[in-house]
Amino acid sequence: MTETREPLLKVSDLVVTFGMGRHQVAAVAGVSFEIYEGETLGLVGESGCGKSTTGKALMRIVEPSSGTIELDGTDVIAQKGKALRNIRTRMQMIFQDPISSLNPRRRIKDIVAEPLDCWKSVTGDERDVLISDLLTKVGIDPKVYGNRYARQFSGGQCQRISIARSLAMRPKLLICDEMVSALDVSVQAQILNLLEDLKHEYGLTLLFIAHDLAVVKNVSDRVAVMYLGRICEIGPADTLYEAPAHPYTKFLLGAALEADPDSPVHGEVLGGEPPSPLNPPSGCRFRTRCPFATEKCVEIEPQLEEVAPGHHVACHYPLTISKK
Amino acid sequence: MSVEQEKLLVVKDLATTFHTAGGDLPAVGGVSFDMERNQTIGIVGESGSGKTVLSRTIMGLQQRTNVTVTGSVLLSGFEMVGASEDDKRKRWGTEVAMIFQDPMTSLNPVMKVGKQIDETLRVRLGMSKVDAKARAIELLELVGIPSPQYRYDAYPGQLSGGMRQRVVIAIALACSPQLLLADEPTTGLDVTIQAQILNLLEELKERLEMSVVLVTHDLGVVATRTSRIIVMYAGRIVEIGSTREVFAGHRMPYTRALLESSPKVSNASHTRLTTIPGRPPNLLKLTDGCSFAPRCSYATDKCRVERPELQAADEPGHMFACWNPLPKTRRTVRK
Amino acid sequence: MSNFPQFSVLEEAILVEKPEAKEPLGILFWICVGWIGLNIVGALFANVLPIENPLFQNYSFINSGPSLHHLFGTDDLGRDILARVIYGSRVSLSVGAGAMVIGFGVGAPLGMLAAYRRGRFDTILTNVMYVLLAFPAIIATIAILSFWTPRSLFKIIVVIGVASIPLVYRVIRTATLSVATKDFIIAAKVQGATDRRIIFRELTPNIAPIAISFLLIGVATVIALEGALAFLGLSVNPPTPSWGNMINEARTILQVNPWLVIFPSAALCLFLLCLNFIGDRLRHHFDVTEVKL
Amino acid sequence: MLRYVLRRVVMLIAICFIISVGSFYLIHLLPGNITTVIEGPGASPENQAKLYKLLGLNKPIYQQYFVWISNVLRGNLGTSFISQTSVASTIRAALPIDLEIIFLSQILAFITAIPIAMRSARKPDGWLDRAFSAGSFTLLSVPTFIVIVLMVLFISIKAGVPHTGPSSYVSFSQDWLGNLESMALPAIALAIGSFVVYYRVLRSDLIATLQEEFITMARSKGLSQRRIMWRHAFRPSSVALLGAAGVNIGGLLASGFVVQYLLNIPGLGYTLISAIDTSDYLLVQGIVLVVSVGVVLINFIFDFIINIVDPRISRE
Repeated sequence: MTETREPLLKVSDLVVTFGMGRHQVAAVAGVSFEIYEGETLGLVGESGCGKSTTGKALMRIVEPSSGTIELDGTDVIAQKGKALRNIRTRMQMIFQDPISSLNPRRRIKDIVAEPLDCWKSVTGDERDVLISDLLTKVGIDPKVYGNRYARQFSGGQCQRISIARSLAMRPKLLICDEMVSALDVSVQAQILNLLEDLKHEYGLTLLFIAHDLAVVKNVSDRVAVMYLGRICEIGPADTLYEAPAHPYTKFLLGAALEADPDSPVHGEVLGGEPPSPLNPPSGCRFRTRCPFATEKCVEIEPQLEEVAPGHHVACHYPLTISKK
Repeated sequence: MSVEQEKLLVVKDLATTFHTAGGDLPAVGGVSFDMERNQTIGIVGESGSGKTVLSRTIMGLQQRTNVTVTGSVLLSGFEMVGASEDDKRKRWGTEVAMIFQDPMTSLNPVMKVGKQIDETLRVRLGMSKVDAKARAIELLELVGIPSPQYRYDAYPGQLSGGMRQRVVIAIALACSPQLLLADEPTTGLDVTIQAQILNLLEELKERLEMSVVLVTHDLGVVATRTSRIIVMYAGRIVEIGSTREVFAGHRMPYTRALLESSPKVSNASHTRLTTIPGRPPNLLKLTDGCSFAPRCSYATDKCRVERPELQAADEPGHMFACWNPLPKTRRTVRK
Repeated sequence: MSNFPQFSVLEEAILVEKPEAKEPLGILFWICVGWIGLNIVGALFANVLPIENPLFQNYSFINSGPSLHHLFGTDDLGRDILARVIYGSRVSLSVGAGAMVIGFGVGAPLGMLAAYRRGRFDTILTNVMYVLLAFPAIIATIAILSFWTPRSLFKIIVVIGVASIPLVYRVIRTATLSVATKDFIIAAKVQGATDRRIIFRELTPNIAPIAISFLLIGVATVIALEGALAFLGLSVNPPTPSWGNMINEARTILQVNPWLVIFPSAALCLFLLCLNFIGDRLRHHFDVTEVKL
Repeated sequence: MLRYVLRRVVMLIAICFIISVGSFYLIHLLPGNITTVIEGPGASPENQAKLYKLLGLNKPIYQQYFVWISNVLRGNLGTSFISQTSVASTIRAALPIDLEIIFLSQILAFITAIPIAMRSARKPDGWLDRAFSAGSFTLLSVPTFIVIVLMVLFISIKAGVPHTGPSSYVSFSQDWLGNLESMALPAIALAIGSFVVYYRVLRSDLIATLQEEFITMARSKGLSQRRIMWRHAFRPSSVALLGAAGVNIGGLLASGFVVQYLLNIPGLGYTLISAIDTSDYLLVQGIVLVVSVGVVLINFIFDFIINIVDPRISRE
């Protein structure tokens, strides 16, 4: 359905390594995906799978070791100095920890105005109007709260301020890195709804990184599942959740807890723990925990292959699509 | 009286107040409930609801300075509130034990994990060094730690989060307590590890014939693993009942808000979430009325001035605190 | 990721509508500030104050105790102790201020840059500083001052100042590191802020409280060190008075005239106490968690 | 662990090398002709030649260093041209006095600071804690050289306690009891300075440790207060204490110098200051070298102990 459109963001073979020599870890080991204009791609996985590093590498906050990132036809990796700072304003990022992402010693209207002040794009009264407008949009009264310091706000409010700041330069792509995981359920719902509203109003494209499967499904059009630095499955949200093709996705969904006493009693629980990224398994990275693994999985690393329209999976033995 | 003695835990009018620089902070206010043996109950609430403080007060673990505890906690007939540290200490570990939220900080970082287990065995049960070590290795095996002989000599920093939480469980179970208080035992763990730990707890509960109090913010954790649920808001119980009844026949608007505002895997993507405005109240500035009234769409003037007490619903054991409860229809959670 | 910032019950409850919950500075703080101010004024304007010439020897008043005429008494050469204590503060103050100007002037920018930039620059510099830090600075100071003759105020300031650079570097680097890894620094980068802007707008205001309280404690340490050096006869040469060398000169006539020890000692200790107290209060006030030194 | 120790040993060697270069170069800070400055203008030509040979002064400076360091490594620190005794033997005679003062003062400081800090931390803001916190904060601002002068003034002179005043030093081999008496004041003066530091560091670290979840965990296991304090809280906090003690050692030596200087105790400090006064530069150089290397070695040992106490550190 999206094949005819040009992707807004195109990532191919992205690799990010940390450390040196024997301690070298490939946190992201060859990740490719595309995000089309106006859609939300969810990136889900457990801790240490490299989902956050992928997000940071897109912004060049961590330097990718290899691979290409193309935003709207511009090569992000080739940018340097001012051009790099400039391209960063076309994508924005919201962080996990709402408190630490705002400077505690600045007033919130200055925090929201920071990008404008950096670029001197809007100044004077126009700037003030824009800031008030942005704060109002995210549900914070600029007259009452504009002059307060960031440390006086609760987690949910801080996240609203972060959103306002990220929208100031009218970016095309918004990367949300675990942005609701530190919030209470009732506040989380408010923020998620706000994000959906703003996405339509500002015509945003979203990369939504989270560990919570239910949250990711709620906001995403398509979902990519990561395991140990690689994408193991990517596809439309509803189909992927309905009929996961990768065994890991299936176990992940099986482990997700539904707030419903009538929900089916949990099937098989995935045993063991993810291996160390210092020393990833040969072949398929999931084979050490996979009940279906064979010799082939040890030897050959599976590549992403299309199993249904727009649904790709990296597994030698994808689960049958017909199975519910 | 004799009925109460049979019960494992009877909590009556329990209140915990912290005396802070900003004034008195009623973290738990007037909580009453009781618990049978071999039962698992869940305590659910958002941050600031008092669920963690409640579990620590039941255990009697709060520090002595700047805290006032009133009411009563009868643990197998023994009054924990106001008991001396020595009397409480005799019951800690053997009658009631606790698992903490963050396995990163709840183990002593400079002590081998094996030593942390057999310390309990030696001090509390008077075991010899050799016996204690053998038992500690058994316990490590019981909680599903691979190659326990080898792990016995590991420091907490050398284990993953899931493994550490297993060690914490092993320590808690060392003196076979009758009641296990688990305070957010899986928050901070990955989904697949969380499932492992919850299954382990359930299995051990059956095997060792314990009772478990599962304290959590996540309704998914308690939905299928508890027989009763307590919903807390601003330090008070707002609804209590059998798990099924609380999920399907809840009467308190807050319970509904909590259930409906969390996204569900079974819902289609882009399902609009139902939200309640605002956030949990400042405990330093509580009013006389219902604490939830400022966020509640059913609130009336009465709600704002008079606090509702728990009242019985139709099903025995199901109670709620609300002046304008939701109608008595049975809602189906699943569509 | 696995470590969610979980707020404890108490914190979240108070966090909501948190007022400017700063610990008040208290009246003692301002008394200390006043005392330090008084000392600085005294040192600056010693020439115009109605006190005697500290070098003037009045042989008719030798080793006299405190009196109306000589408030603190006189020493064995009949010099006015009050005048000598006030003039003596000049040495302590200039060493304290001068050495810290050097220490912070070099150490602080290097520490900030290293922690912000990271990479090879940080690795090399930190290792060099680590080696220098292992070097016993006090012994080195004594050694250099004993060889680098003739001794002058300038040399003392330079030696102590340079010796303090590695320590200042480490404190500032640690402090910067704790701020530079916060998300708001990354957020500023993401908005396209220049490094300059991040350093001045985001980093500096957050490090300043730590730096200021450490600076005050540093000044106190340096003044105490200069006192000890003067006591050992390794600071400015007599007859120029300094608190340390006054105590040194008095030690041989302790029995005869204890006032000669008591007044400069009291002046020095009170000054140090005030500095330490101000530094300590500021740290509490800005809620700076103790940076491990 | 092994890797960590190896790394530290390499570091240690590097630091000792830098110290030796620094000590060597000290002589060149002196203005004018080195032999004249060291031996005075009236030095005999053969003495001058001897010094020339010892310092290798006719060679380029890096070669001079090698001449000098090879002598030093063989234990030859030169001969003082003032007392005509070898620098090494003078140091050997003085060093035990410094070690004794430091040893005594540290024992005193630890056996007072640890129990008081433990009690303080158990009830922060209790009367004991308030008293000691305020007291230690005040003492923090009293330098050792003032402490010792005041002690001499009030204890030896005003109260007239015997064997405590200046020049009352008795050597250990002569009369061990008298030696201890004459060492009492210096040891106590240094102990006060160390106590203040150790008490404050241990107290604040203990208070932080006692807030940790693993302490609550230990309580919930039903362990006694005593066991929790010593087994669970003290060990992690002792890392901070040992760290403070390691950092403190340089200052401690310098304070020892001050004390010896005032009381005329013939330790390294007294010898050093007299040598500076008499311009006996070879002796000064020798003492500086020995003391610096000693401080670095002690720091190394402390690092090693800290590693054993806290296994997290070597794992980084």
